[in-house]
Amino acid sequence: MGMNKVIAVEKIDDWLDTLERTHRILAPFKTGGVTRFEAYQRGKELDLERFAVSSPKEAFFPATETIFNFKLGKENVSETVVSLESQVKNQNQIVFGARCCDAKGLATFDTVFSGSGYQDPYFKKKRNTTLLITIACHQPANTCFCTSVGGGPADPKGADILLTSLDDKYLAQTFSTKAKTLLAGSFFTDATQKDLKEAKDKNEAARQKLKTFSVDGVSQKLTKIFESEYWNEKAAKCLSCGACTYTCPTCYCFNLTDEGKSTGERVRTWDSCMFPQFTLEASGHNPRPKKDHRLRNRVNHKFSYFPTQYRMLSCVGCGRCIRHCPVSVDIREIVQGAQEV
Amino acid sequence: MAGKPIEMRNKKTKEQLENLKTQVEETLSQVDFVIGYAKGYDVLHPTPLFVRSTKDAQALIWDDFCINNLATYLPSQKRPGGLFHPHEKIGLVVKGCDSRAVIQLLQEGIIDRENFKIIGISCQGKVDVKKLKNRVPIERVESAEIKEGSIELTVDSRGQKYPLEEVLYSKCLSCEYPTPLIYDRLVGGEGSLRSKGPKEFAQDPYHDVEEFEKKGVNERLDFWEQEFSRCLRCYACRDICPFCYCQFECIAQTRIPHWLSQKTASKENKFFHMFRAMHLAGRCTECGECERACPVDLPLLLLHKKMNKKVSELFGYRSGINPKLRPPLTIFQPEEKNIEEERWE
Amino acid sequence: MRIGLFVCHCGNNIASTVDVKKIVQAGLKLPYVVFATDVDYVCSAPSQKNIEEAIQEKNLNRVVIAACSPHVHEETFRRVLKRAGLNPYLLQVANIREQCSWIHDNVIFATIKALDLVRMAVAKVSHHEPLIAPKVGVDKRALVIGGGIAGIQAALDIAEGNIPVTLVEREPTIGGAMAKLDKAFPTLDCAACILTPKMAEVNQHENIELMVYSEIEDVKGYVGNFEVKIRKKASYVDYEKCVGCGICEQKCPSKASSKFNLGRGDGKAIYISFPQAVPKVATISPKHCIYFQRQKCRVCEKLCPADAVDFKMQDEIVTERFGAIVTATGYSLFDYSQYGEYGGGRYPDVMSGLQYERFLSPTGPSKGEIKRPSDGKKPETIVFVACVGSRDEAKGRPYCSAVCCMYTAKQAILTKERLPESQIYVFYIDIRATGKLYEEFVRRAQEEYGVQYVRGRVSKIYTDNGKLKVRGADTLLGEPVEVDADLVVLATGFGASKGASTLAKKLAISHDSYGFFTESHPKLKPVETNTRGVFLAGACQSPKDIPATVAQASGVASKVLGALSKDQIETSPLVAAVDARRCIGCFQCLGVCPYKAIEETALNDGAKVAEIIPTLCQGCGLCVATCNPGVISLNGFTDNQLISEVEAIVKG
Amino acid sequence: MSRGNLEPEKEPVKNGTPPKIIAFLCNWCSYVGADMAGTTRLKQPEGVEVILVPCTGRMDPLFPMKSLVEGAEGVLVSGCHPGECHHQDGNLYARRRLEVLKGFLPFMGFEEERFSYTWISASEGKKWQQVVTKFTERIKSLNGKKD
Repeated sequence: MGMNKVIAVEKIDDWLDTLERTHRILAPFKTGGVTRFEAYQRGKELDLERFAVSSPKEAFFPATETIFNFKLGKENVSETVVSLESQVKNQNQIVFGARCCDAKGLATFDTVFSGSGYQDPYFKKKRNTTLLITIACHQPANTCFCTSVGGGPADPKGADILLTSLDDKYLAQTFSTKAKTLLAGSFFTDATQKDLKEAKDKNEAARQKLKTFSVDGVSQKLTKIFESEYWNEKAAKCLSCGACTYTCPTCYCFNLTDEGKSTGERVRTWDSCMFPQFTLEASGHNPRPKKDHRLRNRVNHKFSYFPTQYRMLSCVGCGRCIRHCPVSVDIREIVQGAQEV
Repeated sequence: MAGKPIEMRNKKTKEQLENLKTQVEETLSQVDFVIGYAKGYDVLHPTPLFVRSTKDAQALIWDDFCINNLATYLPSQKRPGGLFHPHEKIGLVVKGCDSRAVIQLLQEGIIDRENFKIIGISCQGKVDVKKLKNRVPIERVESAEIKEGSIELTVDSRGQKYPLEEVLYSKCLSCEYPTPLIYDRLVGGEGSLRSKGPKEFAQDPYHDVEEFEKKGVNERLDFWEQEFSRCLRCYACRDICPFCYCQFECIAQTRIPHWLSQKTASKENKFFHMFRAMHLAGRCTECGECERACPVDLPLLLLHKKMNKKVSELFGYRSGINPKLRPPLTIFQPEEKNIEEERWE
Repeated sequence: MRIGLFVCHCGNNIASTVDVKKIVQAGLKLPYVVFATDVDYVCSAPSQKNIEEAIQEKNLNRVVIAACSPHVHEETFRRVLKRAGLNPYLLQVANIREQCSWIHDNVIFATIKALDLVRMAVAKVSHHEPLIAPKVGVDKRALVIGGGIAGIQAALDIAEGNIPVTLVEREPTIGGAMAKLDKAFPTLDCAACILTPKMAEVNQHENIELMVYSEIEDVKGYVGNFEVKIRKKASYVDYEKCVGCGICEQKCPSKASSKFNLGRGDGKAIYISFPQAVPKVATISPKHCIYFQRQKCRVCEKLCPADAVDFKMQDEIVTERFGAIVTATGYSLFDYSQYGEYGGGRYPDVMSGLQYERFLSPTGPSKGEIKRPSDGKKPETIVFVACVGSRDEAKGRPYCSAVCCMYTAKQAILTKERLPESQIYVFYIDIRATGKLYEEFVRRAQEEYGVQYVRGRVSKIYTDNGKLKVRGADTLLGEPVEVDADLVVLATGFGASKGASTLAKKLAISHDSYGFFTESHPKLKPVETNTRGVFLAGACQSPKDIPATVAQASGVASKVLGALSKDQIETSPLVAAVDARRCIGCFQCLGVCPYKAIEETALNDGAKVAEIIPTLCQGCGLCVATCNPGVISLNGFTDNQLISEVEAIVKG
Repeated sequence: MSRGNLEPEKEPVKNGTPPKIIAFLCNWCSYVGADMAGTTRLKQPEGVEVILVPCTGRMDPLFPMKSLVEGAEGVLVSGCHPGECHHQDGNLYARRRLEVLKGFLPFMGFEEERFSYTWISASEGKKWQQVVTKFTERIKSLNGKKD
């Protein structure tokens, strides 16, 4: 059974300081007017109120990651030899201040990168050394729809520790054995039944604030309307850029390229199914040349292909794809609209 | 509060909306669809609406937040096979600043005048949602209304008020063309809006560029180093730009030629934004959509305004004003008035 | 990828400041370099043989040669690769002589730089693709522009080589400036006597088509395949019917100044330039013709026995194809009115050398009799002034016009023969008499004919009660000189012919700031231009006398015959190409191409894309830099090749 | 800036090393002018390394931009004089593009002196020596200020 502790709000910075000695901490900081997950540094403005632009997937699936460095050398004169050298640093990490939807997004990555199929060593090493301290969401945004996709503002799924704000203090509940070690130390006192009750009520109040719509039967319906004109209408205004996919907590597509000539590196970088180059084949043929094909694919992936294969939605309802879309394409409207086509 | 004089500004906006709906319905007969604005996921974020029937037209809105430069959808007519709406005739709701983009696209010959109809609409300046975002958690906004020269928002059921000149787009504060420079029909009449619009708040459009130019070279280097470290390379700035119509073949993502990798290192991000500014030299009409679209709020308009300032100093050219002029970097003069050869003696 | 590196000592030209051995050692460490050696003289025949063997033994598929400038031996090394069975364009030359060893002293830094240059070459060559030079057919026909002695000689020599020639002349008759001369130096033969037989030969030669009173309207295409539009100007006289009887000219009531006599002496609206004109036909000048000006008269039409006059004639555009083009457009005289201080244009008795030549000529205005234009009297004292509009920095004419000293001496001798008791002065700076028998000729003028040569510039010519006062200095005596002259002849220098720069634009050849066409190489390729298939002859390239002109004309004929002797010509493969799949159809490239080598074409899905005609493209790369999506690539200078050079420098 | 994999016995004199400058020269005029400076043995600093381009018209402003972003200390571009371009208009388009680039680079944090373009004909070897020497001095003075 998990531990339940309480920590005063002003103690949070000191707690992070002690954790920082043993862990690399990634938390939402405000720089240049933008709240985003960055490495902890004393004095940076921690912002737990606003939503971070992109999700904390940076911690275990960074936008740019060197797979290995290569160097073309010479054994003897006449043939060139490639020496590879890859170092994946062993680094304890803590993602502090993620929302419950972000943590739930982690499940998609676990399924894909270290599920039943191929195990991605780069992801797994970081995943096993990363702890998530999520924070319950008491003021969801008008674009949030976590409750419609099987989540909730205080759903502990994927989290090691769930903090629930109780005005001047936080309730800290652990959901994994490793998490217990983080709650040692003088910052914490035991939580009282009153604290637990208050937290439960606050979380329930937050849940009420959210409008929930049903996604039953969406997977099958999406398959049925694959050829429909519906997608042309929905994609009419889309610009086919990568803002939705690069800020999404569950998008895991990437590109592998070799950079450099005689010395260089193989590097993994984010890629987006919304870019036409994503499906451009060497022959020049592109199975998804038009943006309605691509938008249809993105929505189907989240609500049809992934659920059919892994029996879970790969959308966590964080609403980033809606907030950061330059033309406000709304995936909720597309999914609900699909059910009536 | 009956009897209270309705805000002059809102009265104008409402009249324009009614007029807009009829103009759009009339245009429907000449085009395949008309692009206007509809209500988005909240009051601050209108979204482009593709009107194909009079029923669709009812969803049209017009208010102080309709900011999208819809001209970005025009270049798609040119190429069947690849881009958005090959060979369809498009109707477009176009504000003053957007109309400069339409004219520049005509100057570049990427669109044909008879393939689209412009419904011009004179504008009183739009509210910059990012300026609101820095003041109040807009993701929980419930209502927003203009009253006596200020905007009143209710967030978490608490009222907030800000004077308009604090929250309008900076481009609106120095707007020179509140009435579109090109249109087939004009909503809201031209006469009454001949006044320069919100001129009374006017600032010199390039004051921010001049401020930045005063900084030392290392200070500027560090500034861009720091800003571009945030760039995700999602290419929203490129894909929303009316002039980046070669977005699907962009050299930011090709291997032949291989100018840069997809690594999000600050140096590579900087090179991408620098060469985009070069490609837009003498073309960008400063609509500011790239800055609005950027998820990490990079000061992109500053880049392109600097380039346009340089181009106007060198060639006295301002983009998207005169449809007959050819863009400055597609022509040359045997003797350039403002370019002296460097002296080496 | 198996790259071979050959580093040249060039005797000690390179080895003196670049440690060649160290370059070879370091070169062997570079990726994909599987063979590297140093060579004493890499361009020598034995070394070329060694390279061929190395290519075959080590089965190299890329070659880097670090030696002198590619401008010197790139072609040589391409032939080496070809002989070794390797595509000649899989080569990159690193210039470690002119741009490294010769311009540095510090051996360490020079060696470091040389290695950088080698690393750049290796990086670039690894991006080179095999290129095949496209072959094109050849239209075995030649165009000669300009019917002066240069054009006539070139046309005759080419025609002798059994190549059909079209000779286009803008005046109604061929003959050019030489036809205006009375005698030619140094032999004093009658210019007409040596020219008219050649003119007649041109007219009768079955391989030469003569197009007079015509100009070049537009030129398209490339070596072997030029398409030229020629404008046959309306002469209002049907050249087929006109027999040149001259009745029309006699009876024509109009008044006009004779263009052939350079404005000295009157002429008619309908005229035959000069008695020996070829073709001997009349032409109407609308500017002076009473019918064109006031819709009256038409006397010539009534009187013409051959019924050849036709006032309704229109300009006609003819399009013909040629394999080679020769420009022989001659020169124009410097406008001496720019010398206000010499009274040029104000005093009738001050004239240019060629105008005076017309007075000497029997077909001239005074039928060869030397008279003062002002009062018709015989002049007693005649002054020649040399270097008018030549060797004069102030007037923007610093160059020497090569022929004025000689024709001044000739005119002095001819004048003395006709007016033995006249007194002749020649004001000169230096006498340029470099041709065969030239110096002896000038010496005769001075000693035998007593022509008074005064070394010094003329500062002023003014009139004083009917007398022309010529004030100058005699720098040998070191004192001012003033001569009362009855007649002054200004030895005016050469300028480019009128309209030369417009013609240069049409032919895509360049010209210097005076309008003289630019030859490919002043010493080694004087009659070619940098545009393949376009050649030069005569004064259009620079001022020269008739012997040099005729020599160049025959030279250019051999060049043309050489070019047209092959059935197919290889054009350069270093041209640009569009990847049609990625082209977005913005056509900015089409807008900038100086050679009009880019056209709009459509893919099967209807998308309009750009397409480059490889044979029209000259490989300048302007479209490549204009194409924002980088869809056009220029063989030999692709973006990735140039980027790899940049990265080789910066990343080391 | 590493010196490639050349391992001379002793590292060359550090402060004496001339700054590395990339020079893009057009094939018809400036490259020949640079060769002529060579044939007449006009001594020049050792840091300038030439990249041949067929015409300044080929000069995409992205090349100098990429060179500076990747860390080159200076970039020079030179071609035929306006009006004498072998390909007619190449240098006239280049003049506009490079002038715009020259005005833009300082804004992005590159010292103005780091990029320059000029016109050198096939016979102006002397001028090329002068340009290269002056430009290297300018870059040296910049580096002097920096470290």
